[in-house]
Amino acid sequence: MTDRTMFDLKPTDPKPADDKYLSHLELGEPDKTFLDTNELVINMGPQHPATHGVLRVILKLDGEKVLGTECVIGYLHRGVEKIAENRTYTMFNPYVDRMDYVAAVSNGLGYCEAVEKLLNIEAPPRAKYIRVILTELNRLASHQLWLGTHALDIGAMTPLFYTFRDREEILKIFEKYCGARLTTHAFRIGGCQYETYEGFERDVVKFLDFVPPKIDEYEELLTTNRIWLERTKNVGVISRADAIALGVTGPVLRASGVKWDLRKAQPYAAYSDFDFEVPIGANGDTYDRYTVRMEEMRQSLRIIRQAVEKIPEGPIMAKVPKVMKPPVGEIYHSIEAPKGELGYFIVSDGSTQPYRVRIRPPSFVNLQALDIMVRGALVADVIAVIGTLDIVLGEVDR
Amino acid sequence: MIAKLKGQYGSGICEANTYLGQNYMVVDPSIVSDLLQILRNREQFDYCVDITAVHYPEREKQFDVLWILYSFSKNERIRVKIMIADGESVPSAVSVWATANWLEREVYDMFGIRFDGHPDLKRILLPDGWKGYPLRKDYGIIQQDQEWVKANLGIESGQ
Amino acid sequence: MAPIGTLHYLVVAAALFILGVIGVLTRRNVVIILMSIELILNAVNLNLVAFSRLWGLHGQVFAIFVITDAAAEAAVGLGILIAFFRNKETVNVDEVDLLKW
Amino acid sequence: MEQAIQPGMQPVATTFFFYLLSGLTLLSGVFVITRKNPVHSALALIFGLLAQAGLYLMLYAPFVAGVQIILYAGGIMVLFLFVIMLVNLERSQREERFNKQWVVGLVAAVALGVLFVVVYVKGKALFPYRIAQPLENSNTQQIGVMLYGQYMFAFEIASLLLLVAIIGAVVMAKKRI
Amino acid sequence: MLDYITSYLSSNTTPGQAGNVFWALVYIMIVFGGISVAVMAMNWLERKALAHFQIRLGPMRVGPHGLLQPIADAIKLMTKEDIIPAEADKFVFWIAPLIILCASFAIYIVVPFGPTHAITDLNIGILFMLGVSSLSVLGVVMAGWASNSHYPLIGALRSSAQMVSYEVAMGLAVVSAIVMTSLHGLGPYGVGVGTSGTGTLSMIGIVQAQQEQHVWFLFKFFPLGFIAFGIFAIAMVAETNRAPFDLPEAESELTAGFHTEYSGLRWSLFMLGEYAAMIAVSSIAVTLWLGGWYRPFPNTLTGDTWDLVFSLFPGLTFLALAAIAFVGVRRMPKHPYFRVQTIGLAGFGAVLGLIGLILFVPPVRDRIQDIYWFIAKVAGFMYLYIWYRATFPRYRFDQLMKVGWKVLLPIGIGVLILTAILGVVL
Repeated sequence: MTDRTMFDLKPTDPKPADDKYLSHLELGEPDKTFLDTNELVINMGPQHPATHGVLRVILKLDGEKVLGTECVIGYLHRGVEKIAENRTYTMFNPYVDRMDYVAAVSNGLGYCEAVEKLLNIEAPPRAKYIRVILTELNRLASHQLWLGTHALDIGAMTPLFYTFRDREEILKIFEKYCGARLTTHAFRIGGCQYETYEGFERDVVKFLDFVPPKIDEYEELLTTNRIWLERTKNVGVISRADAIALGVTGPVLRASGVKWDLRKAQPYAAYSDFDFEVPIGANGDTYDRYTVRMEEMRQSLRIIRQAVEKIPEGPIMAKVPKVMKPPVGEIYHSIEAPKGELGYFIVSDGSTQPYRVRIRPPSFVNLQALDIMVRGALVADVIAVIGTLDIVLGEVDR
Repeated sequence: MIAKLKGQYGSGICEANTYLGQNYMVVDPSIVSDLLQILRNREQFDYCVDITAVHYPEREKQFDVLWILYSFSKNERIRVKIMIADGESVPSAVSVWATANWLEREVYDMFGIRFDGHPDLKRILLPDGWKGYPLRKDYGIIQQDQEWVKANLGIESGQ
Repeated sequence: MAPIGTLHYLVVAAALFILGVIGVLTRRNVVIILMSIELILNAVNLNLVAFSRLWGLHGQVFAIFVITDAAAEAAVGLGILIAFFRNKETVNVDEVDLLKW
Repeated sequence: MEQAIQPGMQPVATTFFFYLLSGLTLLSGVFVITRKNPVHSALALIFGLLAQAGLYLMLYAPFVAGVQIILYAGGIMVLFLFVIMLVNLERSQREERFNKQWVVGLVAAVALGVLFVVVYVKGKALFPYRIAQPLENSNTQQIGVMLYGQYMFAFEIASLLLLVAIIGAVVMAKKRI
Repeated sequence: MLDYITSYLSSNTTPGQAGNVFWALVYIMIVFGGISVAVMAMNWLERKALAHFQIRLGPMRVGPHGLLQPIADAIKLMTKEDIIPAEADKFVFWIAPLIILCASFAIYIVVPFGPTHAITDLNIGILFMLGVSSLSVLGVVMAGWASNSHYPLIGALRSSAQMVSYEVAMGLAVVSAIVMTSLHGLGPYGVGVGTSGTGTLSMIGIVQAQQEQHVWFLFKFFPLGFIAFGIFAIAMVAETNRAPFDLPEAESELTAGFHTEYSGLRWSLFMLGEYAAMIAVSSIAVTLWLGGWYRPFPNTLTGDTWDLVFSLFPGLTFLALAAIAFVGVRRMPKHPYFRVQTIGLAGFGAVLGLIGLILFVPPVRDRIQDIYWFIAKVAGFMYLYIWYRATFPRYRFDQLMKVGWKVLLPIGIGVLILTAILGVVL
């Protein structure tokens, strides 16, 4: 800033950036008088404590009111899709863990299932159950991380530490199972590499008994807290129609009242065997997304409990050729990752390397909704909304 | 549905098939704008899952552009595919699905396929001013825009 | 040094008053003119309080009224300034020479 | 300074404090009218006001001193600083800081000063040298009694004035009415 | 000369009122030095307590249980490079932290730690305190403006607006307490035989009025005093820019608010000012509503036995602290690596115990009692501050203003009017 004033006196571009489809948001004409028209442009990020990574948001402000935003992404772009074209199917498997690194297991599940579909093989039931258990544990871990950082953004410090304490238990199970905590690479094409370790079920059940009171604890801190309610109710509202048009998925979509979950709609792995609810919200505001995710955590626990009880015996690896050469063709397979629909579109040309792998990242698409959600809100709401979208920049940028 | 569409467009729909239980249709680029509109409004494919492209350098029409659509009411997916040559542009779907905005920008970023009618078609993941389209097959895996790297980062090479 | 009497305070007040007058008459920036007016009011206050030492508390009561007035004056003056700045992009008093803009 | 308040106690170093505080007041007054940057002016004015509050304490007017600090230094000057930040300063800093009639202004001011001097010299008898009896401890209470008794009407008028000022300021500064 | 020094000891008043410059200077040094030490201790305690709220350990490395952490921090901050942004207004940038520091320290001039343990007793004490605490707004605004950067400026505007707004509510709450000093109504907990007719603005006078009326103003005209105290307790958190009203420093939004561009020593001055202000406003609350330096039940639990019991508290507190330290010693790892730390902790415990024993000596015991009770009450508020910070999310700016103007202000006016009416009627 060269001049020392709140009001930048330079005339600004009268054309709004892109508000073509903002059906529900009447922004109103910019004011004609002098002090009103000038916008303050603030650069948030890429090094900002609340952008969850290297996201850069350019905010156009009128005082503290947000007139528009523009996201600048790509700081973490590694060309995952290009790498895929130069690796064999098996070799690419660990790379997907690096996208949404807080939900690495889900990424791996999606990729493995997509390649399995392309190869026309199916993982054995026991492998599927292990997959479900680990994926749901990972969903829980992802949601806990989200809750901690989201609450921290809104100013509540303590939930962060509580959620990390409990997430630690999940990571311990991962570590015991496959040796890694974050980028697990838990699954292989055709099933699982490892049989469950001695006492796996016991650990999981112990965790299942351990965590529900902890979730109640988070809720005790936040759900009825007046300040939390004021900060999240009617903030970052996205209507059902806008949510569908913008293609947002996962808890963000469900909070807007669309009862759609790929685990129910197009069950994959072993999800059709389990009984669980799909929580939805009514208003599509930040509070609804919060409650939806909290409920999802409980539903995940329910799924895990059923899976642990019903886990069948048997092999964990299907018959997979040593050298994978899927037939020529295309496949799109998607799963319900913690953040939303995670899709893999794989084109095979019959060789050992995929001809093209397209990853449909939920965070990328959900982040697009940021603009519509924060228009007319205050700067503080931008923080809350970025938190509630639950983005992971590794996945946005790939 | 396919029959109805075929009746409407005739030879515009080149192929409509199912592979591994997934529906797809290959259509002519000229009708795709209309078709997407109809799929969205009449056939209730209200959720555009993804827009992407595939590069086949040896083909005359080098690019496949794909729309992956989903219908909440039918719980059904469909892939719409067109083939275009290098330099041809594709009608933008932003007015049909708002989500197409960034997805089309990414396709442009990675393949250099232009979308007509896109409100703000510029690079999204790579920096503005980058030369080359990385997901084309003729772009090497360790290739990078040396000039850009030198000018903007002040280093010899980013590798 | 002579013991400090009322006259000493009056001299200080007079000097302050003159400083304020100079500020009002010579500066262009409206904000500083308003501040100079505050200086003048303060000079008056000092007088009032100095005299109240001789003749009872009335002076102090009046000083409080003067401070009240100063607050009101500053609020309205700065309000006008904001409105003026919004229309003319200046805070210079000699550029306010139009009755209408 | 605080020693001066208590009755019966001999104030310490009155002369020294008087010259210190009045010197600060005048110096900051000079800074107020000469600084180019209004923020510096405001800062100087704040120091001047605080020094003046000290003078009030020496004059056995603690309540006025308190009001001076709260209202002037804490209230009005914050308002000034706010407004200075809201309006653009860069231009005014580059421009000439005195207006064209500065000679006239200076002459008028000096004439006023001469008038004061003359009045003081001539009317020295009017201001008898007299160490006033320090008022009792209950200065604040007495002011209160006067404000709500003798000056009740003026007090109410003042409150009305403030109300008008609030409304006026809001109307003036509002973007859209 | 010696007479001058000793004469004060016999006069039963504060050095300011006695006009004794020597003792005034001594008191100023004791109080300001004590506050600086208290700020450092508070820094450590906050980090420790917050850590334990959040199932962490907090500082553990520098000294046993991180006891030397504040000192290490202070050294670090002092030796850090002092950066002034190139485009900053150097003079204002330089003076802003000093204004905040002076404003928060000047409040202590009137804080009564005991009937004679205060630097002075202004008869406009509470007015002085309100005025001086409002001066820190100036420092905030100047710091934000002088940094010549977006985030500090927004932070400064926010915080000045916040402090000015909450000052109003705070002032109303204070006024209702002042009104209580002149009224002798019968609260459910009071017996109501105090002075009537003349109130006082002097801090010592206010505490004495509570004693004379046999009631903490917290319980006077129940629930009016309680509400007024609540308003003050909320406003004082906002006034010191602490969670949940820490918008100016909302690190997730504005990085660090008005002191984003500050580093090193200047930054530490801001912190010093902030913590000093926290302690100061807590002292005000204690003075106005919680009976100041008086021990609990000074009028009902009388007699030599009770006096003795209550006068043992300071020593017992220090012995308890020493006991905690010794438990810590026992729980230290037995590895030789920790030997120095263990010995250090034991030494710390021994010092605490020694202080505790000294506090049992009758002359010391009697003199220290007032200060002890005052500090104990203030410490309660400090704990509240930390507790708030661990529990609450942060308000948004417009909500904060709404709370200040639409909730606290009307309630404050209502309480003030009701207090006045009740006082006249009863």
